[in-house]
Amino acid sequence: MIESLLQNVDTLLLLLCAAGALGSAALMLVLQQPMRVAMALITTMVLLGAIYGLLGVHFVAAFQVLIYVGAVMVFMVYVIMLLEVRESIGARYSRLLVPGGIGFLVLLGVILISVWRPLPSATVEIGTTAYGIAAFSVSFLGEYWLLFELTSVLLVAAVVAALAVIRVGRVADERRRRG
Amino acid sequence: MNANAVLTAMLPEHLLLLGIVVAIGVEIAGQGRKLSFAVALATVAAASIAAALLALDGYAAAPFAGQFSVTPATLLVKAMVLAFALPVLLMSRDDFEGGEFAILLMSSLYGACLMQSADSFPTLFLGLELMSLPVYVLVLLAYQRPQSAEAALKYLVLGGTATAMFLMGASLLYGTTGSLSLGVFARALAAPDSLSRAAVVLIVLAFFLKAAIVPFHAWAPDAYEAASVPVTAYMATVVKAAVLLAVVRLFGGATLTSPLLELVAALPLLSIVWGNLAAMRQPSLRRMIAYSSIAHAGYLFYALLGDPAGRLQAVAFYLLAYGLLNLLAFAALPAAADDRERDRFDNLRGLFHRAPFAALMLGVAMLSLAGIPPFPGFVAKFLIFRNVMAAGHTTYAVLGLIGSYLGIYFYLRVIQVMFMSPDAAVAGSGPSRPVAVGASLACLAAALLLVVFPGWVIARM
Amino acid sequence: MLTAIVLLPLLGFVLNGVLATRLGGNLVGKRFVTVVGCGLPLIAFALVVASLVELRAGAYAPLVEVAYRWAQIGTSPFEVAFYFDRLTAVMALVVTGVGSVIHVYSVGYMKDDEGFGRFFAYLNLFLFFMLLLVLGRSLLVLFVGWEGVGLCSYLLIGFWFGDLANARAGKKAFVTNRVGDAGFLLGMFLLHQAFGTLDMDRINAAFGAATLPAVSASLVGLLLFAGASAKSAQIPLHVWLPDAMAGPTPVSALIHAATMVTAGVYLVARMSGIYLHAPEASAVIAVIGVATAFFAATVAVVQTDIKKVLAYSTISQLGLMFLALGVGAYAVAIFHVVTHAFFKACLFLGAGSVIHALGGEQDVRRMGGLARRIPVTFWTFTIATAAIAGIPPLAGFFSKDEILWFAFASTRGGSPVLWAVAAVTALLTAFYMFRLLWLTFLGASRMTPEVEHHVHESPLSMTGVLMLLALLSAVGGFIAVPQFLEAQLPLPALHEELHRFETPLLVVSVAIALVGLAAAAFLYGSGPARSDALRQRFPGLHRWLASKYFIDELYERAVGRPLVWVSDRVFLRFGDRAVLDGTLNGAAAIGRGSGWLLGRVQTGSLHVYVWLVLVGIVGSLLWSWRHV
Amino acid sequence: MDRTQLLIGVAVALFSLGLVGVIVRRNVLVMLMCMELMLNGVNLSLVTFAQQTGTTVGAVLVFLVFVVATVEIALAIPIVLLLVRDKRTLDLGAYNDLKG
Amino acid sequence: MSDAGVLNLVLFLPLLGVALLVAVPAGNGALVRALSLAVMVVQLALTAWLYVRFDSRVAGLQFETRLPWIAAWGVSYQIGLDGYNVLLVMLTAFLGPLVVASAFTAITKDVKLFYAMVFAVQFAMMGTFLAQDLFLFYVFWEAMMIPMFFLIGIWGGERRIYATIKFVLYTAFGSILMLAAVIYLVWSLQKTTGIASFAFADLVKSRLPLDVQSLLLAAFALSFAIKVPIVPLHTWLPDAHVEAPTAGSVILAGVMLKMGTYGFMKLGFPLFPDATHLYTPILMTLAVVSIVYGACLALVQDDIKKIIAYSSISHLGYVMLGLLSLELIGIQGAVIQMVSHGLVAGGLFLMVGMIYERCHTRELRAYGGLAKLLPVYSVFFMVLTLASVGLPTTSGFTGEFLVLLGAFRAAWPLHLAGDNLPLALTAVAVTGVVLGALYMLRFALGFLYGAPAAPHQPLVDLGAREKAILGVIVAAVFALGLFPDGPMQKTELAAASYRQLVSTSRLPGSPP
Repeated sequence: MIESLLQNVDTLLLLLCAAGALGSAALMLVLQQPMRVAMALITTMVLLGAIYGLLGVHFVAAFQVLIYVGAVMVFMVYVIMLLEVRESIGARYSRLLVPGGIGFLVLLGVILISVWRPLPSATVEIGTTAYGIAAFSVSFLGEYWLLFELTSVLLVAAVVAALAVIRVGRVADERRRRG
Repeated sequence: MNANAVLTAMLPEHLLLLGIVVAIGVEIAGQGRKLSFAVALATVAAASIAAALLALDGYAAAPFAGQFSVTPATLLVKAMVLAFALPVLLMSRDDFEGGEFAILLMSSLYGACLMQSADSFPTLFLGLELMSLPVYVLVLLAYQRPQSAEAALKYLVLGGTATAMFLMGASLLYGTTGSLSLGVFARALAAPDSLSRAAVVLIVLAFFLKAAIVPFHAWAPDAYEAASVPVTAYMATVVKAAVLLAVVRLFGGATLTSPLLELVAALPLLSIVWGNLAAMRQPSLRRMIAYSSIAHAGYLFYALLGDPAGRLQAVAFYLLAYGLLNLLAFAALPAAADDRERDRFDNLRGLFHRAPFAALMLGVAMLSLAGIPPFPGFVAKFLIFRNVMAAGHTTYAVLGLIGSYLGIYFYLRVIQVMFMSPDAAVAGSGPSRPVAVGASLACLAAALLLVVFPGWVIARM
Repeated sequence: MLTAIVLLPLLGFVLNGVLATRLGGNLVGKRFVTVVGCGLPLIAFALVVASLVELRAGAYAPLVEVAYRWAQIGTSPFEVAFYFDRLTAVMALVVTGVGSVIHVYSVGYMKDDEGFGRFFAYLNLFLFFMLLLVLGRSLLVLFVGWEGVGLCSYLLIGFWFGDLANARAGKKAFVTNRVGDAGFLLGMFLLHQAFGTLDMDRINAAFGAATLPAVSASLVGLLLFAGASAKSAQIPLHVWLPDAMAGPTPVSALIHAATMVTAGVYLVARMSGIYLHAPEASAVIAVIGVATAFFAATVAVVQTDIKKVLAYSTISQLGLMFLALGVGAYAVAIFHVVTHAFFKACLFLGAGSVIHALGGEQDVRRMGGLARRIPVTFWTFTIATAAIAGIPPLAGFFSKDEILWFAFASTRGGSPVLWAVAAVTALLTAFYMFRLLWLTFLGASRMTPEVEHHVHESPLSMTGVLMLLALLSAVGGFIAVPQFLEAQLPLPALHEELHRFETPLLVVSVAIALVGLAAAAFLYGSGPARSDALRQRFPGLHRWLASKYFIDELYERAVGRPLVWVSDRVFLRFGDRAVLDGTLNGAAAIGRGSGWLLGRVQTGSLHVYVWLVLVGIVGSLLWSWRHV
Repeated sequence: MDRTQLLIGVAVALFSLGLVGVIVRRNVLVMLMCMELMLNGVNLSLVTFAQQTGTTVGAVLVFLVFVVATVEIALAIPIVLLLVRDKRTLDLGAYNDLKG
Repeated sequence: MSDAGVLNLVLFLPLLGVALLVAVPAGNGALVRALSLAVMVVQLALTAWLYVRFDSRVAGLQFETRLPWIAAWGVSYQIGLDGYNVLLVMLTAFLGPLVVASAFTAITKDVKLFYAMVFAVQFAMMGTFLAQDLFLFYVFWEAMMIPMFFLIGIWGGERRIYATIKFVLYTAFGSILMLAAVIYLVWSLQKTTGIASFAFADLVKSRLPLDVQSLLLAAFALSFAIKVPIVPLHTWLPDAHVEAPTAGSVILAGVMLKMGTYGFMKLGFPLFPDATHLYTPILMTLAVVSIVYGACLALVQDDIKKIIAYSSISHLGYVMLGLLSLELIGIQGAVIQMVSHGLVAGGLFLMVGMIYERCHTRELRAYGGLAKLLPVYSVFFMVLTLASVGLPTTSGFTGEFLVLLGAFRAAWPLHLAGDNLPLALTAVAVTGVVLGALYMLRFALGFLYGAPAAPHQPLVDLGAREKAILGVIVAAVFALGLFPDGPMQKTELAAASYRQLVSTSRLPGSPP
């Protein structure tokens, strides 16, 4: 195994990114401050993006960084900062820490055992893109444009939903003010 | 793919989309909720009728090869699911200010319809999410109490978990076959390797969670209780129907074999028993119905044990009976000043003397849900267990029936409360709801049809 | 015509029962009741006589009359048919004859009773069932009558329903009879199983046939006898009869002396075809009969209630009849039935007259010296007493003597032992009857002044009847019943070598009667002193007899209380409540409890919910490895 | 072990970590982030398999997952705000009014 | 209208009655009562007409109607009269008006709902008897439970909720397993013979191995035995009877308990003859146990309704005994005993109801000397008591006598062949005659005799309505006791066919 790594530095990078992603993911469970957890998550996401890049699906990597880190996590961080002031540092873990931990180990073991043995042997070629952004876009807008359309419907619904929640909050506030 | 097919095949979906757009327009124009309510009603009715007509016309097409296809059966199913939404709308009329309800309902229905004709995992996935996401919000819409938010969060988190499980399973399938078409799943059912099995199991469990099968049921009671009555009705009927029908579509023509067989038999059986037992002590109708719906999900999944040819018929008929009577119950539920107090059994005591009609409707609903003849629930249950037994799973059938026996008590308890208990010092009763009453009458008529001509209905499914 | 005989009393019942009771609002008065109640039985009597004439005209070929078909199941018909032959004739005459006169007597006896109409309705109903019993061709019809008379007995014993004791007595009578009926039913079933019919003539014929049927005659015989012994108050089912005296005296006379209680005798005689082939059963009957006779007589010796004495004497006499049946002398038994009907009816009615005169007093210790006050009653009573005691040439003498003789010499199980016991019984009979006579009518008066004040002789309707019956008791012995029945119920053959004993035994039995008379005279002729002294001498024996051998107490302890205890403690409290309902409620509790438990799982914490999901996933995945 | 196994292993691990994170962490926001982590795991496996099988549909699904994940957060955050406004805390343990 | 049409009318008339009731204004109690009575009387008249038209020489169905209902499974709406059900249908129709009339003064709360429920239960019971299709039968069989649940639960006594829930859950448990058996039976019929049908006529074509037959019969028997009820499945009965309103008790004792025995006769035994032979010793023993056990319990009850309730258990034990004897006489006796018990127990419950209306207590101790206080009442009561005791000339005797005779006739040959159990059981059953007298006369003793005592005095004796009700019943009791031939002719062929069906083996491979 070692020499195979030495043969291919990309593999080493892949390993490092994977390890890093895992590590920071694990950190998410132990860190106290939500902000730090967010940072760990962002790290994981970035490293995953790197992996995608190494695998050659650069556009996915790009979207990973843009949407997740750029949009979602920024939003999240913003909320955290918004609420952090109110948030008293409460207990870190729920009562189910031990059962959860055990469950985690068993689950991981079980899935890995189920997955690894029969995994198709053909190994992923790094860097050799199966298809470029162009091919992808063509197929996405060609073969799969239905999905594209549906996504838009989904987003519309999501927007309305989000607005609805906001409105509900406002109504609730008014009601509270009225007592 | 020709535009004509796209237009016709997706007609119900298109109509819904149109409705959504119009409703949004109305909303932006600030034309009050009455209008959006009318729009939604018209849209859903139109969509349902369109689907039904197409189905009767025997229309079948696959406008998006491998993604989306319709057959008369799927159209009929869509018609049914959409029809369920009509009473929900009718009874919602007095509960919501603002038009979001209509929009969210329609988009959720869009997803529900989409699931029924999905041919690939991405489509199915989108349908699932499109159906679920609005419901998370619907739960806390008409926000009466902080608990609604709590329930919504619980529902959302568990729903998200289900999504993740579903995707993980799909991706594993994808890895073994390199394809994401639904057919893969049916083929993988019999696969000997643990990878495919893991994939299949994860997907099935995701649907278990959506349909609230023990031990993935925990969200249901809280969500049902905290949601306002129409939304509870929606979750109990439309959502459940959509999920189950999608599952039937997913399983396709495959017969279950061990080990999946036991999985699909044992967990539903467990939820039959669990739901029926836990329902006994519930203080309010909604929470009780939640547990009863857990049990009913069990019966519905039982249908998968039967011969593939009969599955859709059994599930569809069962959903018809179950949905109609659930809607009947919720529509008949008398109004109260406070949504929370509306369905507490303490307030339903002696209801027969205050509101005989409502009491009788609820009584009929309860008896039918209990599966006592001559009410439609019985024929439906009979159909399912008949298939199970015909497939040779006698033991499971008997156990399931015994489990269903446990359910009789708590339904009767409702009747006992309404008819045989001393009248309650009733809180301020709300305005009379003619529209809702109309809805319940419609459901009653439909149920009556099922009682008198079950054969006719079954023959058409 | 036979049908008419049966239906006439029924008509009377309906008329009186509807019109003369509260049911119909007392539409008619006592006169109507009297006419209907007494008239119809008399007409029935006339019809019986007419039937007898017809029978005779037909050279005694039995008359059969089918009323209607009760049921037809498969190949076995159940018909309501009436059958009239010599035996029937005798019984029917007694029933309608004695029955009618007792009706007449009742008119006077009951005239002040508010339930006058009801009483006559019941009496007519009784006659109806009794005639059904006697005239019925098949055991089924007989059984209907059998149960029916039991019912009437029940109703009439409890006639004065204000007093719970009467009702208890009635219930006791009914239930005791039911015990016998159970055996009776089994016997009927066995016969029907064997012959496919219940017609008694057919069954007798079948047993008479050359090839014996494949059913044990003794078994059938014993089962039927179980019924008979209950109806005729034989050990061990005799307990009801003494209590039955709670009813009005005419009832005691008619039902519990003259007619109903002899139904058992009639049944055995009627089914003699079976008993001829059932020596074991016959032996049992003989022994039980004689034992009952002796036992009852001993008890009667110490009774102080005038009706109780008569009741036990009835039991004793019935015992003698069964003795006769047991030794195959069926005709003789019937003969004794007839004579007994005469003098025992007379005695009871006389006793009734006494009670009537004393305004309800029944205890002989508070009587005495009535002879001069109510002479008619006294003389008739005396005649009847002499008759039952067996003083020649009165009726009782002939029948009883024949019974003794056949008990001694019959080839069908007669034996000196039986004779000896029977003889002692006869002695006791004579003794206690004369004792009764003395205590009641002779000696000094022991009545309370106010009772004494209005002692009066009964009206003619009663005394007339008494005189008629006294006459019959006197001359009834000359009615040659055995000879009349000979053709149908031949007397058993006798042991040749015993013929020489006939005359001596005759003398002995006369002597016995006189000894009894003498003993009674000696003990009671001059005040109570001697009898009291005797009682002091044997207190234990007296208690033993006075309390009827404690048999009632025995039954109560051995049957009554255990039954109730088991039903209440074992079946109801333990079985029903503890075990069965306990299980149910337990199951229900488990259901509710588990419901509560499952509710507890729903903690409301999202962590738990997701953890459940995790567990579900792990479990399912593990399961999915099954035969990979 | 080849790279597929490695990457799938990582994907599964992320999925599991996310799931268990939802169970063990009290802070609502952390919990939401853990849900994101699950989806990231899914994405990784999808991409890996897409590469391995040389098909695009996997990648397409990845995009849909992006969208849905975003939407989920976009809906979850306002709900959480509602809760916080009412409960004055982010501690999930406090949100258990509905039970039984 | 054709006779078949009339039969359908008879069946659906009660539903029509419900519709009419809905139309009547709730306040108008008098109109409601009159209407209900009228409907019931019409039903009785039509039924009587059919009873007369019923040809006792024809074996099998008469006035049959058969329409496809759920064609896909071979379920059809098939009703008709045959020897099995003709008497019971007559009985049901006969009791209908009496039940309605008996409630005129007793029921003052929710009158409309009450009569609607009475109609509903009447409809369901009629349907159960008339149904010739297993699915239809099951539907009616279960549906019967619901109105009963209301009748007891709304108009019952203090512990009515407990009683009615117990009743429903008890009976429902039986029917659930029966449902499983039904499904399995029909499916296996389809599998083996290719016939997809629920019609009784087709079901007897089934060929099942012994073990399957045993299981299915067990399921059916459980359901039927609970309804009968056979000890030890009887504990729901006393509670239900005690708490139910008079009308409920009458319906329950008069008709519903016969459902169980009817089910055994029409379905349970004929469908699974081999299993029946296997079970006969057990079932017969239980039947006799019921006779004795019920009698013993009736002996120690202080609640007059419970006395009658337990006596019902005892009397229906005879029915089972007769059915199991497989002897024509016994079977006929069983049928008559069913009807007789319907009349007698129904009548007794009516009388208890009447006294309860006057005194508002069911404690036997509270009463005494009613013969003086209520002479007319006492006469009727005595007649019914004696009928219950099985005194000749009453219907009770006809039933008991024939049953016992049949049982004995069947048992004796077995005894000769060395199997003594049936004979022993028959003997024990005969002792039931004694116990019967014991408890009923104890009842009468405490009730009618002794010093006059009643919680509410002065008491008014029976009115015209009550006299009419009881008079009709008493007349029927005597008619059935004195002239049972006519009715039995109508059932004779059915009894024969039942016997024939149960005595022919139907294992796989046995000739059709």
